Amino acid sequence: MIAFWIVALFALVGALVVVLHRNPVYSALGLVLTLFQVAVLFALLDAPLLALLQVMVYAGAIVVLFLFVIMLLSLEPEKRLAAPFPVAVAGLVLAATLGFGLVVSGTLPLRSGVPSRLPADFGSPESLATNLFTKHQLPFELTSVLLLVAVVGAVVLARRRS
Amino acid sequence: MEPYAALMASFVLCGIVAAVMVCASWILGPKNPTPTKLEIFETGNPPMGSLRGMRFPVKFYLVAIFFVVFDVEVVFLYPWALIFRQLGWAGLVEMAIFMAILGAGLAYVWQVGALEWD
Amino acid sequence: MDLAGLPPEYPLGLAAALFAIGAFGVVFRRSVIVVLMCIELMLNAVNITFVAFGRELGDMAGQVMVFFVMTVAAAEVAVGLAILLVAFSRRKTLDGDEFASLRG
Amino acid sequence: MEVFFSLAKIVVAFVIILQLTLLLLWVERKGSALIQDRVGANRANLFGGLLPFNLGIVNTWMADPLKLFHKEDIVPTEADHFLHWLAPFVAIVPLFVTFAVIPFGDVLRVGGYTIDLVAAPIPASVLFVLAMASLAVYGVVIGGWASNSRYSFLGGVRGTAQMISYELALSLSIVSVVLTFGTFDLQEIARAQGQLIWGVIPAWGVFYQPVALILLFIAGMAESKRAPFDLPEAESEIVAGFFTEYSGSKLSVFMMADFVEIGIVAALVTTLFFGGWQVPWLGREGFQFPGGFAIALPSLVVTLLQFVAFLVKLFVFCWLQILVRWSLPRMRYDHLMAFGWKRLLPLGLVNVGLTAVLVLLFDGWTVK
Repeated sequence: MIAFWIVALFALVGALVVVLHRNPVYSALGLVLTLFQVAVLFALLDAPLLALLQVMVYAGAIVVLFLFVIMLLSLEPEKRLAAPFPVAVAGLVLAATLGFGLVVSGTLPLRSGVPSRLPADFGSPESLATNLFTKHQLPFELTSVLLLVAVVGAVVLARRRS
Repeated sequence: MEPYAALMASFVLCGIVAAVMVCASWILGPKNPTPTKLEIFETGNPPMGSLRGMRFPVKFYLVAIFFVVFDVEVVFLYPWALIFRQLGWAGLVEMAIFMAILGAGLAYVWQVGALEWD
Repeated sequence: MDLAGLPPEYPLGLAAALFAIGAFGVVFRRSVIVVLMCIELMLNAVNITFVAFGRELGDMAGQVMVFFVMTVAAAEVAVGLAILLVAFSRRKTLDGDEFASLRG
Repeated sequence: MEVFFSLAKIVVAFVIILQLTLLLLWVERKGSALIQDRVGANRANLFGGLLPFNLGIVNTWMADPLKLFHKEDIVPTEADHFLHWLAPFVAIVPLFVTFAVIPFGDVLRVGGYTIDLVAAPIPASVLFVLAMASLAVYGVVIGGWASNSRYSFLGGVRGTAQMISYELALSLSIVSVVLTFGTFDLQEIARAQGQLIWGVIPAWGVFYQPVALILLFIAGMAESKRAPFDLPEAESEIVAGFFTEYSGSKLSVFMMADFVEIGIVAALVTTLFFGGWQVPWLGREGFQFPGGFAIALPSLVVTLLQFVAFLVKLFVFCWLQILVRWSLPRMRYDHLMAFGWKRLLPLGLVNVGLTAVLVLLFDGWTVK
């Protein structure tokens, strides 16, 4: 429980840094902090494999790409941080509504018929892998198409620029 | 002790030692800053202008983008490798299709010369 | 550290908060790159709910979905940043409002 | 008591890596001198020079770090101060932690307790090593950017591109090892290598995965940014790369990170391909030579032998990397990238496919 509160605290701090810091490099580092805490949370929630892959994919690859782009474009810290005032207020209201709604729906009693005890190997890497490769073959194969499109798209866009 | 608790303890220990090592000079060393010392090193010349505004060739971004895509591909390989014996030939075919599609991506990237660093 | 006792409400609450912060950032920030980061935040909030509910329902499909969300996030970032590079080289800015005239 | 053992293991793992780092510093200075026919470090001596010979070991063991720690800490005015401090910290912590999951022995039996000799026995330790290795990029990126200097920035960008390129080859080599052993657990992999092929040869990973060994070794050296892959810190081109603007203990932390990376690559090579702590034909009860000849040994002796074997193997592979560094010239950057993407990546993919087919065709071919 203490572990959860520490995780939650750092995750929220990281998220606020992402949203509020003027310097995009700090935003990216705040994102790393949050993502790392989410990984720890996964480990707490019986998903050890996802925790490690989260660090590898998000922290190790995606945010590195962000940092790379920020640094190579040598972006300045923004002078005008935010949208005009009404938009900011609208955003705040939207966020508050969303957050409130999600909290309410999240804390509603879950439907009955839930197994009260998890199987012993729940969340083990083996069970995740078995589920992925025996019950979700089609999404898995489609993923490769998605990645193919992404790589081709990136190349086409980047080459058009030069 | 739980393995994860041990890991956390390890993080804490390493973090403390690393912090002490990083700060050692600041604590132990002399503090005698002069304007020249605090300048950025450019082989003895006065630094010319700011770094900000310097631009880089597009190849660097492309490498990072390819890395993200192929890293995700490898991420799918780990669980597959773990239970490969249970999956048998079906698993091999499954992964072969996946790899073939991504292999086409690699071939395309190679073909258009996005991997060249002339 | 008895983690079995972590009730799902706590991670779900955290996910809601992260999602709200992310959504706020998408509306609030001008810089497109930060907006992309905020979208990552929101995706992560969704991932947390997947894992938390999957654990509560004893169903591994929740974790499998996180796998796919990660893939989609990676593809989205790759293409998104490539678009951003093109846009930056044309406009010399990353201000989202300036891209309003990009269509056509 | 359990907690005490756990903490003791963590400290042992940490002391191994700290001492290894300092020892490697000495080996590198003395070793490079040997290779280049110089004398090398020979100033500071124990007992005021009373010893007839001087290996200079005190230089690097104590004098070098102490001297660096007493230097002035300089942060350039134009640098981003917070990130300038953060970078060395971020560079070294994930690398230090990695050693917590490396098994350094089988089991230790003391007073009714059976202790698994790995500091943090998490189930997916191979992936943990990879995840931490992928975080090592941040030290380079942040250090290069925060200094706000051209040389640092160039070094940082080069370093990042290089590290992410070779990470793929590294991951693929580990995928084929996982295929062979069918587990993510380094300790289980090490234990599986205690079996014998045809009752004679120890079933070490190198006999199953020679290609993966080469991939891992090359990619690991590229990850640790050392010659022939030392472009991020190429002295003749960009001064010192991403740590140009660092001094004193922060500089020493960056240099230490390099040596810790050498240690991690050596530990991975040892654990995945050379049996980890395994001594050939040594089981928990003692030696069992092929042919029926056996020597019974007490459990404590066995554990000690295994621990020493692990350290010796670790050290041999560290030395091998230092040898390569001082033997080969630096690669050109385009060659470096082409080698990573056009040679190692396809080779890794082919190796994975081949391993999968072989595993299916001859299941007895692999350990399990």
